Amino acid sequence: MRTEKKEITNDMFVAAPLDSSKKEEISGPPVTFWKEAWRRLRKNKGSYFGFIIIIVMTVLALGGPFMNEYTHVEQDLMRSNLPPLVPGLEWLGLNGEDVNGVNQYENRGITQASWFGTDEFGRDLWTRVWYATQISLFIALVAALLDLIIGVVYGGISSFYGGRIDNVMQRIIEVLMGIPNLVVIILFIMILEPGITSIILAMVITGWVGMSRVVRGQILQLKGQEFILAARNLGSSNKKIIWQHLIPNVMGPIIVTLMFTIPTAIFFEAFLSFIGLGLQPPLASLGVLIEDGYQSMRFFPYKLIYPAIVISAIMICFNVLADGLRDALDPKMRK
Amino acid sequence: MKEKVKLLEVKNLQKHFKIGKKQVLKAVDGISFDIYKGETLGLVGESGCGKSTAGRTINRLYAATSGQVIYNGEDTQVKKSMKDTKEINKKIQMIFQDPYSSLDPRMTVMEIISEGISNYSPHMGKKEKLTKVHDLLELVGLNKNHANRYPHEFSGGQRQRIGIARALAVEPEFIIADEPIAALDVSIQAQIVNLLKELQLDKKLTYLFIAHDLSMVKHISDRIAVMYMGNLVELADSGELYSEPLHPYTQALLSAIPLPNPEIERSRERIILTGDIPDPINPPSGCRFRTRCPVAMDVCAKVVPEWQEVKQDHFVACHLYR
Amino acid sequence: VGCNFDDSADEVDSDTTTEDGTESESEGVDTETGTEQVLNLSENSEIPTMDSVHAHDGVSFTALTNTTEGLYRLGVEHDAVLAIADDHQPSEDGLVHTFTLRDANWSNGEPVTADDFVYGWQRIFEDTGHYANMFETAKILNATEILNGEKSADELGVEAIDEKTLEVTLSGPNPLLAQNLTFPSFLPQNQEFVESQGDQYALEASNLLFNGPFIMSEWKHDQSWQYKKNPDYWDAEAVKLEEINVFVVKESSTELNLYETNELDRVELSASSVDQYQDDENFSLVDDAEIRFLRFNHNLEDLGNENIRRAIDLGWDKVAHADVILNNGSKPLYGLVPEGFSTSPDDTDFRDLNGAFNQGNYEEAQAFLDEGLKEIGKDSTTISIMSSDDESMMKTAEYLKDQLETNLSGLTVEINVVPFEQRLELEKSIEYGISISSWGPDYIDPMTYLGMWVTEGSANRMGYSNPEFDALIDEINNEQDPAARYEMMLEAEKLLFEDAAIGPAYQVTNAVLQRTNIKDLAYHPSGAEFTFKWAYIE
Amino acid sequence: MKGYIFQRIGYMLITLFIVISVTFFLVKLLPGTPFSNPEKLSEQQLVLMNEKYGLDKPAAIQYVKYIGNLVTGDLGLSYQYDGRSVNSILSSRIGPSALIGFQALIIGTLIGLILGIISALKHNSFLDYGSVFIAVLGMSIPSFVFAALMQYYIGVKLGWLPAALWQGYEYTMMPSIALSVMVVATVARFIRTEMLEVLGQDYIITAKAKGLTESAVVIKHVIRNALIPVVTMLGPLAVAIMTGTLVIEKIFAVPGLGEQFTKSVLVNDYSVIMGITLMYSALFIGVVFLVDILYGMIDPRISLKGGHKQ
Amino acid sequence: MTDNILAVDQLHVSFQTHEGEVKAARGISFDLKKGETLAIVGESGSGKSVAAKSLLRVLPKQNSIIKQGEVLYDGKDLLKYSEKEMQKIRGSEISMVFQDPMTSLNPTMTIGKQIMEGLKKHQQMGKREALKEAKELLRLVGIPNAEERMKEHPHQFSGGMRQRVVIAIALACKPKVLIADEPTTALDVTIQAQILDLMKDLQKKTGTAIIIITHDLGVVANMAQRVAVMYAGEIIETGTADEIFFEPKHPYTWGLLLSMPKLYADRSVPLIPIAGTPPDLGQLPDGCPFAARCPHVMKVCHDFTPANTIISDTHTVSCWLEDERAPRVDRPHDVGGLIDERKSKTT
Ligand SMILES: Nc1ncnc2c1ncn2[C@@H]1O[C@H](COP(=O)(O)OP(=O)(O)OP(=O)(O)O)[C@@H](O)[C@H]1O
Ligand SMILES: Nc1ncnc2c1ncn2[C@@H]1O[C@H](COP(=O)(O)OP(=O)(O)OP(=O)(O)O)[C@@H](O)[C@H]1O
Ligand SMILES: [Mg+2]
Ligand SMILES: [Mg+2]
Repeated sequence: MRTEKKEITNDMFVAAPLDSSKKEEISGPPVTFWKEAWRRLRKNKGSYFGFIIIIVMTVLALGGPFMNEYTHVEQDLMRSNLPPLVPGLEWLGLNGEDVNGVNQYENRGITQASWFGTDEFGRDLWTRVWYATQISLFIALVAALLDLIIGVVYGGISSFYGGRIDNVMQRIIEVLMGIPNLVVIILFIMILEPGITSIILAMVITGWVGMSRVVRGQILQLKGQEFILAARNLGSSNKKIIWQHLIPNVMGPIIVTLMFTIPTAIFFEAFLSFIGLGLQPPLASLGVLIEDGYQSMRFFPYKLIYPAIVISAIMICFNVLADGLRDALDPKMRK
Repeated sequence: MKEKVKLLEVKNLQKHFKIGKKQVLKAVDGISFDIYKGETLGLVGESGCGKSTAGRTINRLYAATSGQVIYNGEDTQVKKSMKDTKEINKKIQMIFQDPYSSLDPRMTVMEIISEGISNYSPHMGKKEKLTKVHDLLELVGLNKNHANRYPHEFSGGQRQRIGIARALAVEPEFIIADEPIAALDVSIQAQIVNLLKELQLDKKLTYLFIAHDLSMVKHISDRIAVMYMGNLVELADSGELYSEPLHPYTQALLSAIPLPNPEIERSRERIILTGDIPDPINPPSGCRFRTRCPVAMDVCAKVVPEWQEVKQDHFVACHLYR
Repeated sequence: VGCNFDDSADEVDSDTTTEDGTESESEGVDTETGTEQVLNLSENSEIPTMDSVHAHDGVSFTALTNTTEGLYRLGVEHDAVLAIADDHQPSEDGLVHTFTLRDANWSNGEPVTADDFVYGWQRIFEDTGHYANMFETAKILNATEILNGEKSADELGVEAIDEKTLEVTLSGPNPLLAQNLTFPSFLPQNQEFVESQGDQYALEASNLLFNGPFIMSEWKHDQSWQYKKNPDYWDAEAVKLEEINVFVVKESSTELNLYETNELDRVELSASSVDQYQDDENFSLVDDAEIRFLRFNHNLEDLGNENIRRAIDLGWDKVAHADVILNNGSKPLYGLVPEGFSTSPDDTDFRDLNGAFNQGNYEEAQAFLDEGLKEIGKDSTTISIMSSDDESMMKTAEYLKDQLETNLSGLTVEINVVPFEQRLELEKSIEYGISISSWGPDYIDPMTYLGMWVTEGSANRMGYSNPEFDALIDEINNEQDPAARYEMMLEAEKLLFEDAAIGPAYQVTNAVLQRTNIKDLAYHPSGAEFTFKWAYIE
Repeated sequence: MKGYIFQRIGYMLITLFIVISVTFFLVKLLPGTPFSNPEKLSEQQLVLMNEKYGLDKPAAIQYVKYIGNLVTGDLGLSYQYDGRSVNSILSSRIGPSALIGFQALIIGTLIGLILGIISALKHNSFLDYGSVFIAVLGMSIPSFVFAALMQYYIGVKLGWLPAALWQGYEYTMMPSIALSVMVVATVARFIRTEMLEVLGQDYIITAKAKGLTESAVVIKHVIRNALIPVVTMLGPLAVAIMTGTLVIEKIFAVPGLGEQFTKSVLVNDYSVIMGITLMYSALFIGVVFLVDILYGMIDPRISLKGGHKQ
Repeated sequence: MTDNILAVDQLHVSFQTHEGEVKAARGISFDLKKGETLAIVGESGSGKSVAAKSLLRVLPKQNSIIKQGEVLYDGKDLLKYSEKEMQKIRGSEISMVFQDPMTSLNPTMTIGKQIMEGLKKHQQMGKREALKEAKELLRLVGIPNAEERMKEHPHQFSGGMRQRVVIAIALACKPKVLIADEPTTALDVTIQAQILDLMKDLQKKTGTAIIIITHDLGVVANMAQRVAVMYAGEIIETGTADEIFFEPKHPYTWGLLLSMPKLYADRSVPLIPIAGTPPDLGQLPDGCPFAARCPHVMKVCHDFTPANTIISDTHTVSCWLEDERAPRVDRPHDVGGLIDERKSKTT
């Protein structure tokens, strides 16, 4: 079929030169592990979509509060409890009408629209939702990073040195795991007084254990791999082995774990807000907004809906992204 | 016959692993042999018999439980200054079995090969290093511009060559090759074996070649040692071992190899061993092979057979040859 | 360990309550009108204790006063009405009061005697009851000394003359005695029964004795409790309700849902639900006597300055705060004694008589602030507002911060939210800038608000001290003539505001959904929250 | 096996002891005292109260005394509920929590299993995407939002189930369902991954090559092997449920442990905090222990003999 | 042709992957006679397992497609069978043994149950009957103490024993065809010898036809009467064992033979490896897939797929060298060296 164009001619039956060097050639530019993983991630539509949404959300969290003239603290009781109004999107229900169908903007003669509506203080919810997202992300990110640092150091030391050190360190972890983290977190928040720092610290107190276990498991596995033996054999110091071989190779699972920790932390913060251990006003996280919205969800559903959508979207996206990353970074998937 | 100079002496080497609290796995349990300069010593045995452990212990990747490894007249197992340790480390290099796990997936070929160079000659310039890596790549039949690629871009045989280049980078005298071809296809195995042989001539290398594929071992080795459950059972010149195997295990092993020749196979009488390799944690008493040995005697269960030179350069551990 | 729903318990919501039970014959149906005389309510906490000696909160007080009766009880109009006491005779000098008890029985058939009162009252001191200070307030002889450990409990000024005659001696004349005696701390206890129960006393419905209009027929801890009409009550005729069920529900939105599914007959609305229900026929605003105000820490350099305090008091929009933020009918407060709480002997409201203090515009406020700052030699100052983690208080704090910072230049505000317990702790030790505080009356007289501000008073908690004020309070306490006393109380409040000692915020009103057919359900500003005795369903 | 169990129980007791000790001193660090509540308590009274509850003694002595009582099974008296023993509070509260927790676990696991299995068997189909979507959604909506919506729509609008309270069996349904959402999500995702993993194994092809029907392969070979690792999830799930009960109980007015815990922390009811912490830890450690034993029993590859896992 | 129990014709199988279509089998044709042993040899990734699995249709459903071809079993095309009919064939008519005994047994089911499953299904045996039969089978494959060991789980067995169990399972219903996909690759030589011996033994007893897949030419020589050599998804040469070993026609087959060390040959003779690596089945070049590695490559090889040339009744090869226009290329001397070895050998 594909040969139809050409005829088989007699002169084709002569020895063709066999270029042995050509056979070892690899076409295309060198592909680093990360590039390869990135390429695989891009192929996974769900995860890639999640990734894009996370980027968009992050941008909105950082930039959203500046997209209108309101600030997240500025109060204006004249504008209190305005339903969402987006000029041009009235048909979507964003028409400034409350649940009774009264257009509050017309009713009060207000012309300035609030896209997500306003709260009882007349603060613009668009601004507040994104500002809250920023805070939630910040809390989650810092908590996850602290988890990471402690977890990597602890898990790394435990597994790298092994033997008795490992044994003792693992016993300690076992005890830590026996403490219901909820109890510890609540007690710590109470002791440290509610606030960003204490929420983060409280979450980290038990949170790092998971990361350390991941790191330990990975390093134990890596330690048995022949390239580590090879490095030893080539006279590389422990320091070099840790930094050049172990750390880059555990990065994958660490990132995946991190991606799962972030949404969990966001969720936990929301949970803490709900049971009244949240942030100090006027700081607001998504959890605080949802808690607030929950109280008035009957009459002002939009106060609940927007932060709830944002938190759910963040959760979904991080989870999907983490799933995708796990596949993309999985050595089993490599040829 | 060329002059034999002992490069490495292994004396009663033992390596025991602790399993759990009480149990001990005697992976290598007192093996002794010499390796001469420029030769290839093949080490064969079934999976789990302790070949890799022996290799790694000789290379001090594992600390020996007891015994000596004398390299060029120096005992490598005793504590030494950093400098001396480095010096010996440099001279003994290793090639690994699994071409996938033996290269760090996060490093370029350049980084992998130059790792040893920068450890042992930290002052070497960048350019110099690059030339050296390029030379090495060409030496093992790869391309210069492979240097900035990552392991996952290569096939198994190519990776194995990268592994060889890495070992050669520090200019060793002695190479322990731990089943370097086991994971490769037949057509590729020959590439690697030929490469190793060429390099040996070129660089005057000495090999300890570990394998379970007897035909390949025979092809590459001057002498062959056969191992069974942590012990050496026989050691002889490779020709002699094949033509005149003494230990019943060696005999069985040889007869078990299927030959790529239907005619021979049709007529061949085989010694088929019954039973499986016993649990290494609770090995049989006396001679460890006795549970599968077709000619086992009463004494085999009681007395551990001695490692003895029954003929010139032919060692065996069996009660049959006392 | 069961699942805690007792199957033998009557189903509350069913229409068939009549078939069940042996305790009451007419079972919930008012024979005249045919309507079920059952009331379903909620509380947001379990009854902390049913021992009148230890009771210290509204839930316990309500449960106690409806099942146990003392000398007096609060009437529908929050007036003191005789209860177990049939007669009350004060002596000439007002120091000795003789009570004659009527024939009433405990639920075990034992008669209620004067000894029961003596026992119950003395036990408060022996057992470190929380509200022993009510005896001080009531001026019962030796109460202060006993509290200070100088005298023993049996020296308290109360004595059983005979089985039905109780003599109470005061340390000074007390025109409010009847009012004070309605407080649950003054309930009787049957010594024999209490002692026979030992540790177990008051832990379960079965470890209790009742002599009031209702008995507690069931107490499922943390979950619900039930009152049934007490057939042996001396005034049983007046009692119309047959059964009252109270459920523990902590979320206000859940309460509302239960109201909508007819499981509750009365709920208090949170601010955000008011808009939805304000046109409902069952909606009403019920005044409370609780006030919210700013406690200023007078020990601080800035807040110790009268001008700065006044500037803060003037510097925010209390009307908008009450109307928009609270949105539940609460009224801005410009004084200390809330509106509708107390009337003078000539029947004018205290608030009307004294008017509003500290009203003005923001320019004036700024002027005061500038003045004050000059006096302390600063151009600006940062104050911190402490609030407990209560929803409405946090909102007040947020609003205040924004208002003060926008309306007054030179003032920066920080918010410090702490758990309720900690707020009290910090208030006691006066470690705060401004604390958003609340105060509910212990008895119905302006003095319950005014008396606390004397120097070193145990409820002062802000370092306020004005000798003139102290002297005036002392005088009030010794004044017998109601009119003169009232005058002095008005004067005392004025003095307080001349000092701008506190910053009143608002007077609490509750937005309530209560089915309209519920009548005469008394909701009291102090002590017990409800009296069910006269309530009925139409 | 016996040796192993004893060793584990030993570890558990040590862990529990450490938990108790740490909490004991943590609790002392809580701001405020248990008695600040009644605003009107005088100094003298406070002194008397502290004396009565032994809070006037140094922490170390209180600790020794507490541990002493604990050994005899006495958890002390509650501060907020005058005179009630912590034992009685716990015993009345554990029932509801356990019931809804247990029901949530059962409902959630069952639905999660079904979703996960369908999703794995119909890999990359719409059923799969649908199940995954439900699972991810279940993990992404805060449980209190979900509970509130359920209460309003199912309880109030539709009136299918009681909106709240704790008056009979039907009252347990909504809290259990609300709580089970997260269980469904977790189990479904986990099962799906495990199933896919198992489906790719050689022994599944071996089973197919025996000529077994598809359903026989799935039931006898796939599900069983995929389910074994699910047991390991019971521990984390129990913890998640514990966290969940805190809000669910509050919303549905269920007289359970979680709800009590927050309250006790807020009012500094030391002895109740301690009691609940003890309870939670014991429960949690117990679950982990049981899971290990169970795992050892249902997975033939693991032997618990000789004091270590092989 | 009538004694063909199995005839595969022009089988094409592809996988849908992220990287595009992988053509794992490209027009495979071979046949199997009753009671004989056919070996399929080839490098890793040449499509041996795919070919075997597609006979039984046990390829992963999600991404594999059998594009065309026929698998005639007893004259009937298995590819046209419904899933239900296929289930009747699997295990009872055709059964399969996989490479890795460690993973091809269900770790959570007792050995006994796993053996009995097939018996119950195909032979409609009751429990007791099946139990007895299973014991018998275990004894047959040389597992002592069968009664006890039936109750054990796979992890309690060594590799060699597991492979025996797998063989017992495969042989349980006395199938007409046994497909063994690298049954000994994961095992040690001494154990391999046991297993191969066992298979031959059983074949003698039951008359089962065997397709053995391997890359070890030694195993081929030991077991097979006929051989098919696979390269890059195609069968490039088939013939009897003697034909393939002593008169191979395809340069790839030469290469395979040359790159193997001869146990009884002089070690100074260097091995002759095949240069380069096999092509990626996702991006196959035009023409002969071996062209890039072939020492005798011609221009035509790069552009045109060689046709199948019939050398003898039993011997076919796909190579342009067999074309009459091609220059004559001698089989490398050393391949014939095998024959010398045959002569020199004594033992
Ligand atoms: N680090 C270790 N800890 C404990 N036991 C080990 C360790 N390394 C090897 N062993 C055990 O020691 C024995 C010998 O192992 P070794 O890897 O040396 O065998 P081998 O002959 O190289 O086998 P193979 O051919 O499979 O590579 C085995 O039973 C193995 O399980
Ligand atoms: N499930 C699958 N999905 C995608 N590609 C597959 C799948 N199974 C096999 N392949 C591809 O098909 C080709 C042939 O694979 P196959 O397993 O048949 O090789 P083989 O000859 O059996 O090799 P080996 O000797 O390694 O077992 C390989 O390139 C492989 O990547
Ligand atoms: Mg090895
Ligand atoms: Mg294969």
